[in-house]
Amino acid sequence: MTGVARYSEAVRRLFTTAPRSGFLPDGPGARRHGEAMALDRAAWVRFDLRLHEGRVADARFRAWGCPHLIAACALVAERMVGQTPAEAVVLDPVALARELAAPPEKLGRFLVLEDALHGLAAGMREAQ
Amino acid sequence: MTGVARYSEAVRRLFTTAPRSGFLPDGPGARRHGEAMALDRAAWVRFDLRLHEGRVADARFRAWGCPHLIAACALVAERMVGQTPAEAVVLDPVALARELAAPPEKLGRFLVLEDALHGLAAGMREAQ
Amino acid sequence: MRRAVYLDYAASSPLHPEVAAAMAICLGPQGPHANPSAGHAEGRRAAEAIEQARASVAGLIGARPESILFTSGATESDNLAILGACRAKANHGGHVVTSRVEHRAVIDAFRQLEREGFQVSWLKPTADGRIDPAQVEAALRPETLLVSVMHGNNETGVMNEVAAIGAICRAREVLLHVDAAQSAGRVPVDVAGWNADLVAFTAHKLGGPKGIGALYVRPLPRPVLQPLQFGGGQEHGLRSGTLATHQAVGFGVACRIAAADLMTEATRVRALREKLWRLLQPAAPLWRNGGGEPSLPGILNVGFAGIEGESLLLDLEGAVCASSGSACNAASAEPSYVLRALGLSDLGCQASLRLSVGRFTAERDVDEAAGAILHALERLRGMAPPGALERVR
Amino acid sequence: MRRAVYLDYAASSPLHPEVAAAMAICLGPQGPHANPSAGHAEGRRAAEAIEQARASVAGLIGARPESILFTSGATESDNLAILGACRAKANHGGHVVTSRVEHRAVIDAFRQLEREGFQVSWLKPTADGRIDPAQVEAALRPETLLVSVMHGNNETGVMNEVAAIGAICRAREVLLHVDAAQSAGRVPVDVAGWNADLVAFTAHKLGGPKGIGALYVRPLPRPVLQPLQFGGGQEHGLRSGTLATHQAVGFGVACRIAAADLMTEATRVRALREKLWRLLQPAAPLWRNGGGEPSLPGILNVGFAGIEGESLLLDLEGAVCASSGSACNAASAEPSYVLRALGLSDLGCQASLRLSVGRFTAERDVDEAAGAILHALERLRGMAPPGALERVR
Ligand SMILES: Cc1ncc(COP(=O)(O)O)c(C=O)c1O
Ligand SMILES: Cc1ncc(COP(=O)(O)O)c(C=O)c1O
Repeated sequence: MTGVARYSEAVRRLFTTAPRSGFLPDGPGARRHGEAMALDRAAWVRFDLRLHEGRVADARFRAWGCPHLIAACALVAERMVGQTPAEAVVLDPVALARELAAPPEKLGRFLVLEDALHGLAAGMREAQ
Repeated sequence: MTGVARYSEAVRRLFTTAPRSGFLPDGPGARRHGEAMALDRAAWVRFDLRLHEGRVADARFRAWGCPHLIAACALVAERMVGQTPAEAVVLDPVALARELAAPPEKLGRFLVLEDALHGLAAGMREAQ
Repeated sequence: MRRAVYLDYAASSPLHPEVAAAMAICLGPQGPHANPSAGHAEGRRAAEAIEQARASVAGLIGARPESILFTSGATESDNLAILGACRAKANHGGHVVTSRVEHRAVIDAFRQLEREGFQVSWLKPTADGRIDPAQVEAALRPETLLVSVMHGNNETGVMNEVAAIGAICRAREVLLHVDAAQSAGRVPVDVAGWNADLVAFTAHKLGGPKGIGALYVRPLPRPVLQPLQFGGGQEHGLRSGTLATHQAVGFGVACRIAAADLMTEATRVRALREKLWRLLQPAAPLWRNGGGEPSLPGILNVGFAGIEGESLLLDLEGAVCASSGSACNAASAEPSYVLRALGLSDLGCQASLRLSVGRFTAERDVDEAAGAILHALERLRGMAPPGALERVR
Repeated sequence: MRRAVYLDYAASSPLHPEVAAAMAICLGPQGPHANPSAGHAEGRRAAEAIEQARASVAGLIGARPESILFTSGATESDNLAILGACRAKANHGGHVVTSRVEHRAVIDAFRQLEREGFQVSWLKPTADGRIDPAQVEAALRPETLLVSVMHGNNETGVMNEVAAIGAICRAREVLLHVDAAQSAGRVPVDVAGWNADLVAFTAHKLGGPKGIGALYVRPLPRPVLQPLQFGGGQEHGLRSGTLATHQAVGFGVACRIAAADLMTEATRVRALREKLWRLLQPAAPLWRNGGGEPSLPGILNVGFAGIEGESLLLDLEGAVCASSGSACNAASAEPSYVLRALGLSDLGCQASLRLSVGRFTAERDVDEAAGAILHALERLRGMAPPGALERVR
């Protein structure tokens, strides 16, 4: 009757390689960021984007939290690139949690990730 | 905190070889016997003696009971031989139990052995 | 020198060499030594070994792995089932049913329930040692919480119709606990077919290591249990304490081996037992305690007129390892309450010997043992006072 | 490929090869396989092996063999001591004392006592994680039945002045139970000097097998215990169930080995731990949880600002096996109640790592582990949002 805590292969790979973590390099276009923090839920997420010609030209994340959260941020940052700003900030946290096989008690952290995207969206709206 | 039930070397030897168990062979002199039974105490003892020239010339025992009882009967029968009838029926059951390292709960059986000797004594008195 | 023939499988079964090998690997330098509760890779390796074992244990009794809870043995399993279910249901009393021929682990758990204010109906076995399902039905009351009946008896080998009892309990929504310590791995056990809510068994009766057992807990509806020991929350919080990886692994292998040839081995063992019974016939007057069918294949309980059991066992020393009464209270000289419940006299109990055969018993062992027993009986009866043969039985 | 450095000795210690060898012999074809309760020669051989082991276990803590009761581990020992002593003394309540930093096996046994109507005084540790004997004294009432305080803490390694607490309890005729699961075999344990009535420990923390533990029960005056499980009457009726010979033998050998070089090994292990702490200094800001003396030699609990423990552990996978919080509830993500009781914030708990070294840890392991940890910290901190280093601590 013991549960064996596990990470999916995707989570391991994304956590270990952490593609698009860190600082956004310079480049043409506008820089935007969105950040959300809920320390009591053990999640703190920040996205940095460069918009160019109506698309996300580059994206970076930084995160403090569990491996599932870090993997999710990496995945979201990866998928943003090439999307329109409107597409980039859309997220179904439940679907993402399912994709990464995150245990249900971690959904709260994915909502923080969603909040960071909302912050990003707000920043982009203001800039328009 | 486990107690390991054990038999002393003497008990093992006397029980295994059971000297003087069985039927008393024929011979000169008078035959006497004494018997005591306490089935609820798991003991049944019988001694058969041949008295000749004022001494126990031969002795046999039969017993139903535990190894300590059988060993005790063998020891008592052995010691009788050569004794006067009066000596032969004297027994200190407590000393005997100690000699054979019998656990205290077995003392009751040694008292049955003593009863058999009393029976023997009674029989010898009657015959006098 | 040849070792004594081991005819005490009902007390404990020798470890299967494959079990020993699997445990040795587990305990060896490359084994999973970490705490199986630890989240790191080494901990998960241990947890995986345990889950694999759990699947094998479950498989033996037709259960799903999630329904198996590891304990330290059938004593703990029985207590957790009985005390755990009753304490969870009622703080101060309630009615429960069991029999007079259960193992002490069950009897004494019920005695504790009595001290805690529960009312116990103690069923008497029929003359052949069985608990009649109709007796169980008659004992049930509207407020009955639990029935506990063993599958196979550890002294006589007599088996109960657990499925019939299970049907009755289910219909009345009363929990059924089955002590299957003697039967699991020796005859088919089908917890679902029984409608059992709780089933206890132990590794060391089926070729596994001592010190690990299992409690099957029915999944739907799942009975609520109050733990016996509280702590780290292992086993869904029902049995806290670091799981012993090597013990679980050994238990698992033993269950897999037992399941693989259950029926052929049961047939072989049963034939050996019957041969032993035949070979002992020259020792008449003798009788068989609880010899009716169905029975566990390996247990033969015989009474020999005119014999005292302790002396018989000592006479057999070096030749045969067997047991008078239950091994669990071999230290006490009290006559077996199981045999007493079958109507035997105290003397008849004292004259009885439990011979139990199992996986590593060969024909030759049975031949040798019978010879040694006949020899010992002759010597002891020859030593007994005249009349003992008639009076002691 | 080199295996990950094992720094989780506080969760479980790898089996000593000599222990494995002794157990393998026991489990092998010539081993004592019979039930140690059986009266026959094979049973006695098993019982003798157990009694020899009991003497070794007793020797480790300065007790007599008769005072040692074998259990399935420290969880059971703690529960038997706490529930057993209190239930035996009072059916419905009474006052008992323990602390907020005990192992779950103790905490949850006391929670059960609360449900059974007992009143529990939960002592708060001092800032350095210790239970002040004066606090214990202040908590005692005329109706206090039992005090339970651990010797060495499993998360921080902080040690309590058990002898001072024992003197207070003795003077007031209150039972003292000590959980020595982390300290037995690692530092000297002297049950008589402590004036302890009950002391729990477990084999797998000191190089023995999982699944066996011991409860020391003071001989004079002997505290009365209500068993947790009832049955065959083994262990003086206090702990029924077939004794596991190979487990006891392994425990015995482990105790003998631990006793043989207790002080030199404690000194070596302590030096390794302090080296590890020095090697981690470049990772400042960092802090030590409960670093004061006296302490268990092998436990280092460090907090790293800006770090989340689960990610740190995954990052270390393949390089270091360690634990965040107590291994026993690694599955739950709740912050450690022990660290919380020391005044740490939830974030500070989450930023903490328990590194525990032991018998088979070499200098090279510590060097390697420190390198891997520094590397992981750098990567994770580099990934964290700006400000995390200040906010998360
Ligand atoms: C029927 C039955 N129940 C329970 C037990 C107890 O098993 P264990 O010794 O593994 O606790 C036994 C064996 O001793 C048994 O035969
Ligand atoms: C202080 C303390 N007490 C009790 C226990 C429980 O020990 P076991 O897992 O052997 O039951 C542990 C270890 O898990 C411990 O560290």
